[in-house]
Amino acid sequence: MKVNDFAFRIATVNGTGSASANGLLMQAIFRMGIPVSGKNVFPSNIQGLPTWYEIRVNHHGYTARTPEFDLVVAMNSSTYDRDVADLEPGGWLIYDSTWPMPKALDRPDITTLGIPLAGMCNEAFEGSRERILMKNIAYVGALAALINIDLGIIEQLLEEQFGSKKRALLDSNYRALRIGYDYARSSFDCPLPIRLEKMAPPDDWILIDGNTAAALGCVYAGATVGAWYPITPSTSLMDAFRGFCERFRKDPDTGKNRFIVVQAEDELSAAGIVIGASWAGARSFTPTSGPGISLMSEFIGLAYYAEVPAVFFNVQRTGPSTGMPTRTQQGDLLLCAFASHGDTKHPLLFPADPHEAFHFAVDAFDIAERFQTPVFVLSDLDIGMNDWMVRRFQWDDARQPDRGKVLTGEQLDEIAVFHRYLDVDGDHIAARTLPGVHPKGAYFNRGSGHNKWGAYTEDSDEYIEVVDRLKRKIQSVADAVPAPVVRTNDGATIGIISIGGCDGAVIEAIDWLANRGIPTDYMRVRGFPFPDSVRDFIAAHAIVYVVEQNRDAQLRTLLALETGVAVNSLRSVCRYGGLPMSRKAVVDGILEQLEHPAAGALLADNHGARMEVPV
Amino acid sequence: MKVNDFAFRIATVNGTGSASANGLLMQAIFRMGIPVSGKNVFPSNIQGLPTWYEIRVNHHGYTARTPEFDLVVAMNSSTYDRDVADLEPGGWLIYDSTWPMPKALDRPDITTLGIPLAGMCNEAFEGSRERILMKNIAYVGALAALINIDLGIIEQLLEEQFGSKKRALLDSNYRALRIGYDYARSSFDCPLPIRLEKMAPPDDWILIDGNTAAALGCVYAGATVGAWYPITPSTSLMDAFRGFCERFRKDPDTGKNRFIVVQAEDELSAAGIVIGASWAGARSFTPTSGPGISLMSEFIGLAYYAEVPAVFFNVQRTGPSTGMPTRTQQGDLLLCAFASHGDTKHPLLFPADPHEAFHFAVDAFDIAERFQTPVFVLSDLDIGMNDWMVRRFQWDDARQPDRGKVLTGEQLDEIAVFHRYLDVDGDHIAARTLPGVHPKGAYFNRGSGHNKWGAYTEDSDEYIEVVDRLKRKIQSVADAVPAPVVRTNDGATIGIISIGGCDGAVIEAIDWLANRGIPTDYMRVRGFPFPDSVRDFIAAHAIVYVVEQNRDAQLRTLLALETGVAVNSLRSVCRYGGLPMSRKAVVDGILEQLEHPAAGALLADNHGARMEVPV
Amino acid sequence: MTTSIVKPRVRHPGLPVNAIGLTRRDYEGSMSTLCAGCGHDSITGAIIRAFFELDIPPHKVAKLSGIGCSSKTPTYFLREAHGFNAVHGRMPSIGTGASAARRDLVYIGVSGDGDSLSIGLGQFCHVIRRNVQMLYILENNGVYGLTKGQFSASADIGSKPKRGAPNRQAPIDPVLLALTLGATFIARSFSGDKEQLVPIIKAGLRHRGFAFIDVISPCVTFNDHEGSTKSYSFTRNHMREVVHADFVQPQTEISVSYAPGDSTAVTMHDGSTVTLHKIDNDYDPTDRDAAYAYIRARQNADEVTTGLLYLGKGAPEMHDTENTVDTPLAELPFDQLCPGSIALGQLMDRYR
Amino acid sequence: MTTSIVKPRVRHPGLPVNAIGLTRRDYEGSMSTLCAGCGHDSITGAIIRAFFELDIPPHKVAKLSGIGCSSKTPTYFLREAHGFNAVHGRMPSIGTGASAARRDLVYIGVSGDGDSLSIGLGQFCHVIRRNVQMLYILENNGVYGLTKGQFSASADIGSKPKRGAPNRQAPIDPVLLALTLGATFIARSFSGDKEQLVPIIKAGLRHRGFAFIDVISPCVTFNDHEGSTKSYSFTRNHMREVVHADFVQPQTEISVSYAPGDSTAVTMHDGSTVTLHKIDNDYDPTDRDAAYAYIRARQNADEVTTGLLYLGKGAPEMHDTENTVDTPLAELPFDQLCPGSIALGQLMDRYR
Ligand SMILES: Cc1ncc(C[n+]2csc(CCOP(=O)(O)OP(=O)(O)O)c2C)c(N)n1
Ligand SMILES: Cc1ncc(C[n+]2csc(CCOP(=O)(O)OP(=O)(O)O)c2C)c(N)n1
Ligand code: SF4
Ligand code: SF4
Ligand SMILES: [Mg+2]
Ligand SMILES: [Mg+2]
Repeated sequence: MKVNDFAFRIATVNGTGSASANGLLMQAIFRMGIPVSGKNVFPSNIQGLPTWYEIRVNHHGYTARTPEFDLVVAMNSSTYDRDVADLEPGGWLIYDSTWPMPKALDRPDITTLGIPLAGMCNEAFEGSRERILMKNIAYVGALAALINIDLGIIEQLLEEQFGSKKRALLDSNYRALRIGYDYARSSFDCPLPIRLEKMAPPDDWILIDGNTAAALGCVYAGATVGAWYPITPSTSLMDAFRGFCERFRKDPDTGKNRFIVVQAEDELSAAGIVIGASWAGARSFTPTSGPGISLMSEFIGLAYYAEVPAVFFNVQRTGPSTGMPTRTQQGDLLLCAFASHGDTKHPLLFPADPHEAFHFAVDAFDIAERFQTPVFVLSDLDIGMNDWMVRRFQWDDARQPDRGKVLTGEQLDEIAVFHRYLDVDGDHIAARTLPGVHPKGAYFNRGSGHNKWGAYTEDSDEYIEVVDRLKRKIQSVADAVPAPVVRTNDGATIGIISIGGCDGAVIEAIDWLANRGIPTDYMRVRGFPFPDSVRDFIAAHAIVYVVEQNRDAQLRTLLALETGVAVNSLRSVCRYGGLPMSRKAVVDGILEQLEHPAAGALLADNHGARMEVPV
Repeated sequence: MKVNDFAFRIATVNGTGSASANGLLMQAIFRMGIPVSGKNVFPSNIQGLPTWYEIRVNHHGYTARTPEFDLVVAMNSSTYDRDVADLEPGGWLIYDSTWPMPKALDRPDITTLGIPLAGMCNEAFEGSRERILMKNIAYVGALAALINIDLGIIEQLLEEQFGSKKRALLDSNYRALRIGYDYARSSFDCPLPIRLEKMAPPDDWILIDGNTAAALGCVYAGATVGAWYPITPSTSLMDAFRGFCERFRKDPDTGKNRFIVVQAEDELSAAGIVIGASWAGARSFTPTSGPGISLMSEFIGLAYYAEVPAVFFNVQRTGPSTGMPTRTQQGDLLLCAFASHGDTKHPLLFPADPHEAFHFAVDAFDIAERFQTPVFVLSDLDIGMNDWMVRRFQWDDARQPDRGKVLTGEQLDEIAVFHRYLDVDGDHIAARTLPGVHPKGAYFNRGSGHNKWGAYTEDSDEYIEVVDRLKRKIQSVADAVPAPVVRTNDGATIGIISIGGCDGAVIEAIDWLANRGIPTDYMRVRGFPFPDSVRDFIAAHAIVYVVEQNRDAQLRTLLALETGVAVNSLRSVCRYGGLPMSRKAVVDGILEQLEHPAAGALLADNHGARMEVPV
Repeated sequence: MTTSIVKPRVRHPGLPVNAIGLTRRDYEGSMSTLCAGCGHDSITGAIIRAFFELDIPPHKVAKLSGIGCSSKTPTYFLREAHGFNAVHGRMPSIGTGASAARRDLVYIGVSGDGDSLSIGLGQFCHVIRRNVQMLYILENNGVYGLTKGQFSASADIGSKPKRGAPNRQAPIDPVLLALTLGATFIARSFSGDKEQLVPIIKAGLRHRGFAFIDVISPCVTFNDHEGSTKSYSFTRNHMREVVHADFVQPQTEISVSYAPGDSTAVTMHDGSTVTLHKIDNDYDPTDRDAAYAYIRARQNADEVTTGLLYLGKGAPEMHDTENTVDTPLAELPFDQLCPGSIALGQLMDRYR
Repeated sequence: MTTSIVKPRVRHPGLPVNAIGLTRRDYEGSMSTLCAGCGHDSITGAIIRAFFELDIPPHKVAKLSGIGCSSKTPTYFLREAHGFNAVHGRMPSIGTGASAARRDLVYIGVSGDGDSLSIGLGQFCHVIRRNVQMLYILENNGVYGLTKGQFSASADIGSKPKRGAPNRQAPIDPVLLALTLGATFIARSFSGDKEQLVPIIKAGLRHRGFAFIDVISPCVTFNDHEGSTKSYSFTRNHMREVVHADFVQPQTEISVSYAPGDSTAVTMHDGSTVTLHKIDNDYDPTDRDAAYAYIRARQNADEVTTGLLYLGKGAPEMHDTENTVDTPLAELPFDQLCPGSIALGQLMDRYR
């Protein structure tokens, strides 16, 4: 029996309303206090193509994606084959038995449960639209019975969603829920051996996606100017920002906005708007994805060389070019680190989940303004668009934004003359001024050659003097980015370095390996340029694996360049098919390269959604 | 006495016609059979700012730029100070003595020669325009007397330039030449100890700039579609291409063009035009510089992933952003190697001079079409815009273009069905088809996810299968790019790796060091990805220096990533002030890091334009 | 999974064939993956019919598009034609390059209002200016469909989104833009009016130089609601056809005939004829400035003027301007391109 | 060497001072590095005079430009104003962002025909559509000056280059474009006519919303020769002023007065007045479509229509559309921006 430790997948057609039904399932399980994760695997299309929703529950809190499932709800005939294939031996398959069971679905080693969802809903409801929608709620009801989800909680959630305003809709939902629930109860012996049981209510946990979290971070950082051009999977970040601002940023007296969101005509323009606004003194940002960063490259170089703060959220998607816009990857590390022509280098932040997405968003503005340079928050589709169970965000009311060196009118009054690029304090950072403040503050911001006085130059020495300072300045950011997180295991000689959304899968892999006698240490880097502790971690381990989600081991490349170790001395585990990293992938990647007597046996044993931890 | 071994600089104001006078000097010396180089150091401006022209002669053929000069012609009062400063002790300074000599010019350890150029020309000529122009020819005449340039050759060149059509102009030039010449002869004892003496006529040498050479390469490669957006220092490449095509690409019967040059509205469009034309089967290219590549980034990723050939000439200039557009640098190596978001990698070619610019231009098209991928020819302002003395270009009439795998109508007739991305031959390269040829050849070219059949996909395995092949394909280019050039010295334990336009300075440095008991081996890489011989060279040397013209040691980075050696195990010599590399810079950079008893003494001795080689 | 579902290609003996022996089916592509009812699918249908009726060999056509729901449609027609799905907003440059290389093909570009009027506006204007030989269809729904319904630059002032405030920014009207930039074939139509659309597409394919058709194409999922000015109902109620085009193949007799004064017959460069039948007699589809003024006036009266709105004297297309040879550049033999060693030798002498 | 030569700032007691006690000198910048005789320098002079006469504190101004000879000019005026030299063609987005952050400043953008009509065309059109509060001056010489004289998109058909074939592509006329895109302040002038230019610049600086001035500004080095349609002589001979603008400060009495019918006085949002004196009585500078038709007609007669060509009712500028607070966003105190810990706690409850 598997209690609170299994995974299931729901296969539907996109644009049929299954998304909200699946969200309902997720949230209900979450309210039961059970650690849960949901991965939405959807097409780059609006209606009619296959889409999947994968839910994993694990009482220990291991909620990384698993590639195998104990139960599948197969609502989409066009994907029957692969849906059946991904089912674990002994698993359960639920299909719509309104029609006779198709050959594709029969597999000897699984249990197939037919539920006439369409049939029952066609009887119970009027109109094709409602019938289609309610079919989704009906399978939610069936699942409630089969895996023992608290029906009361689901009804409570529907109540909260539709409230009294949409009474009729609420009733339909209740009925559909019951239809599925009752049919399952009466036809199968519920609950199945894979089932849920309430756990302690998780008061300090929330369920939220990374784009919403990052948007909230922008609000708390005091960002007032948002510019963007829509692109999957970053779009919901700006939607959320606008939403929060409507709530928190209205002038109580006039009802006017204390923010502005400009939908630019393209990404080049969005970058220009952010740079223009930051230059003028507002905290400004743009959410985008890979193609957007490519288009912003020229402007990024300007911000780097003219030293204008700017915050870019790159919610990464799969592949070069248009690639697979609705799949996840960590493929823009190199691009963002060295974006634009000439010698450049940019600070990067790597959140691992929505919780960090919130906090790093806030940090990004401080770093960008303190160091007067573009900063990239590298999120991805998995973090940005999927709901994650994370701790509540905290805010310290004492926290003030670090605006960096910005001379006030008073300060300008006192100094004899202002020079934009003069390193007065010897910390590689020159003070800047804002337009409209003081006649003495005036300078000409330019991407063409300039000397430390801020004047145009074509002189070698004057040019070198400025770019050498820039190099030192960016290097000094290493101590300002979030420090790496380290987890050690006694007797570990193997080190693992990873990044961002791989975290859950790596932690699970580490524990899995530890339980089997292979202890490893783990460092998750959270910012670039890397602090010295990264070099030390590498030096301290005989074998170091770098786990990441791209083809060319881009994190490994950055590690080798920054720490000076030979790139080949770091072993690489890369997964880049567009789906979130799994424990299986990490363990496979490690064992395949490991000289260890048990490696082979363990490899064979590494599968399944379960994750027992010996007590 | 220095015969055929010295350097001099002419300081003028831009837009006053000095450029042609300086070119005249260069060409005259070249015709005397003396190895010579000229570096034009001009402002990003059209008229009125300081500009310099530096000429170096060396009978051994060492013609890299030198930072110090034996003689200076100071025609621009606004730069008197630095012009005097850069003069070697014991050197000669020529100034316009129409006005009393300014304080700025007097320096005890040099000889100052005043020539009333303006005065004499105002007397001899009418109208300010002609007077200004002739002043330049007058100093050419004076120099002819002072350093012993063959007057006949100069007159011959003027004759060739103006011919009989512009008789009047020719006469003025003759007269101006004489004015300067006679004045110098009568006032100083000519020639000076630094002087020229005819050498054997260099029949197989020519004087040409790299942009012209690359343009000619495009013509010989059979390129028919050129698209561009003007940008310094690449502009003259397309001007030259058009010029050659007017000459070689006219249909004799109709007078119509066998080429098309599209002046695009920007670089994004230029890239699109090149990709569209290449996709349709024409050899197509675009010349640009750093900012252009940044803007083309998104399109480059499309060409990489959809496997469309495309040739990009990046005539590099100084700095991130607009930087110093009229200065040289090798700062776009990383950008071009990994341009665009996601996992990408692109072949690069590194010509060292106009001769290679011609041949590599031709090779670039073969590589782009054979491997169906974007290829970058990384030239720079120094190679592209300055006149270089190089061997005549050769063409083998047996050479046919390598169009790669392009299925003909006949081939398509025979095969059952065509799949765009199927690796039939196992060489990682799939055959392509051209539009308009055959119904069976049709496929949909896209930057979105596609499988080996050429169909749209969002499936992990199908996606991975294609990008894994791409990775192998680009790696296999290593054996197709021009092989590195190696020069060895007996007993050398030090290796030097360099690139492109650094060549002359490095060779001179190597000989200079060898003459002083420090033998070194030298490898010049000419293409990326690097062949194995590069790794071997590094492995074979206890100490390896990497000499390049950018701040962040970008070549060293690529070497470390490709060969797997630790980046810090390679010593770096970087110069990035925007002026061409000099022997002095290379030697300084090496000695400063060299553990060698004589290092200090040699460092002190390393200056001057001269380069004696003990016989 | 591969989402471009390939249709089985079965020859139905019953189906009518055109002059080159192909059936309408032969002009289809893979199954559409757009939303049921999307205007774009109707336009695809019109395109298929136009090519079929013009007897154009599919493989002599190049289909181009950018990114967006609209830009997906080239996969849904002309299975046997090469297609190029460019990056977002950059299809015009791909078309320019392809046409530069192979002037012998028939080029059709399909784009959306976001693709052409936002990120791609610069390229759209310049491909008009360059007068590249192609038919350019803008499937205009006032929103970014593929990114789920944000307003595009063609959204009208006051048009309501599904949620949130009405648009307050002035729309960019591609027809007025094309008139201002000197295009010589400019039309506006509606995805819901095949009778109007098909002949215009045929005429556009036969036009010498750049031909532009702005087709109002409602987005049923994000912009077909009450209050939207790009919905089916709004367009039906506010569109006003001023000229109806009839397209007649070279061979065929001009059958249709109207009362003189009401109609003008224009002969295209391939000998075919477009008969412009005026529904509003005040309208002169051959006078650029009059057309502009008329359209603006109707706009101020909340009307959407449709039809083949302007047909001008053929300005030189790109290859005329550039004086290129008639043979497609991509087909010139190498020996006509490479000057050879002797010429090189002579050239080298000039650099001494 | 530093090539922006700083002029010595000496107060000449004799020099006239304006209402805020500054002399004309205080509105100058560093010495120009443009070619002697370049039209752009005259425009710089006109800008200096306009700001001086409007008594605008230089440090309350933001100067923006792209890349090009024209785009260098902001260094030559208003030494005490912040300047932003953007990348090529992208000044409009910088202006949009700056204005979004600080609506209290006076924005002046200077660009060239290459910067605005080639690489920057998309941004140019969209800053008009967004109606960002700024004065945008396009210094139009028909060529790319800084890259040595290639034709730009504003080159007229038949205009001859110094070498090579005449241009054959239709020009992009920024004035017609602005009219089509809904700009509310549109003018054309000539660098050689300060009397016309200065009042237009003043009016533009006082206009609410986006103000556009296309200034023909000959490039003496690459496009001032016989046969060029952007030369001094051609412009002088073919320009035709249709409306002359007089600008009057709020305080001052409207001194000038014309025979009724010939002139209209328009009050700007700051209370100042622009008197539009019609030189051609048929011209109505307040009727967008009439203006368009008139300009086109004159164009067909080879004439360049100049003056304050269109002055429309103020459409909502970006901040009106977006309903932003009056205080510049960049000046809002943090406590008005950060909701704080309690609000966060309440918000977190909604994600359970
Ligand atoms: C560089 C880039 N930016 C953004 C996107 C995301 N994107 C895809 S389609 C689209 C807009 C499509 O709108 P439209 O052209 O009107 O086509 P429709 O879907 O409405 O038919 C956007 C913004 C992208 N693919 N590439
Ligand atoms: C991305 C980019 N491409 C090209 C250039 C080169 N460039 C500099 S100025 C210019 C054109 C300037 O023309 P215009 O805007 O008309 O200004 P003008 O010099 O004529 O006043 C070009 C193409 C550049 N600086 N950046
Ligand atoms: S979203 Fe709109 S535009 Fe896209 S397919 Fe659906 S209906 Fe058509
Ligand atoms: S090149 Fe032309 S535009 Fe540039 S400064 Fe000289 S005259 Fe002016
Ligand atoms: Mg659209
Ligand atoms: Mg210009």
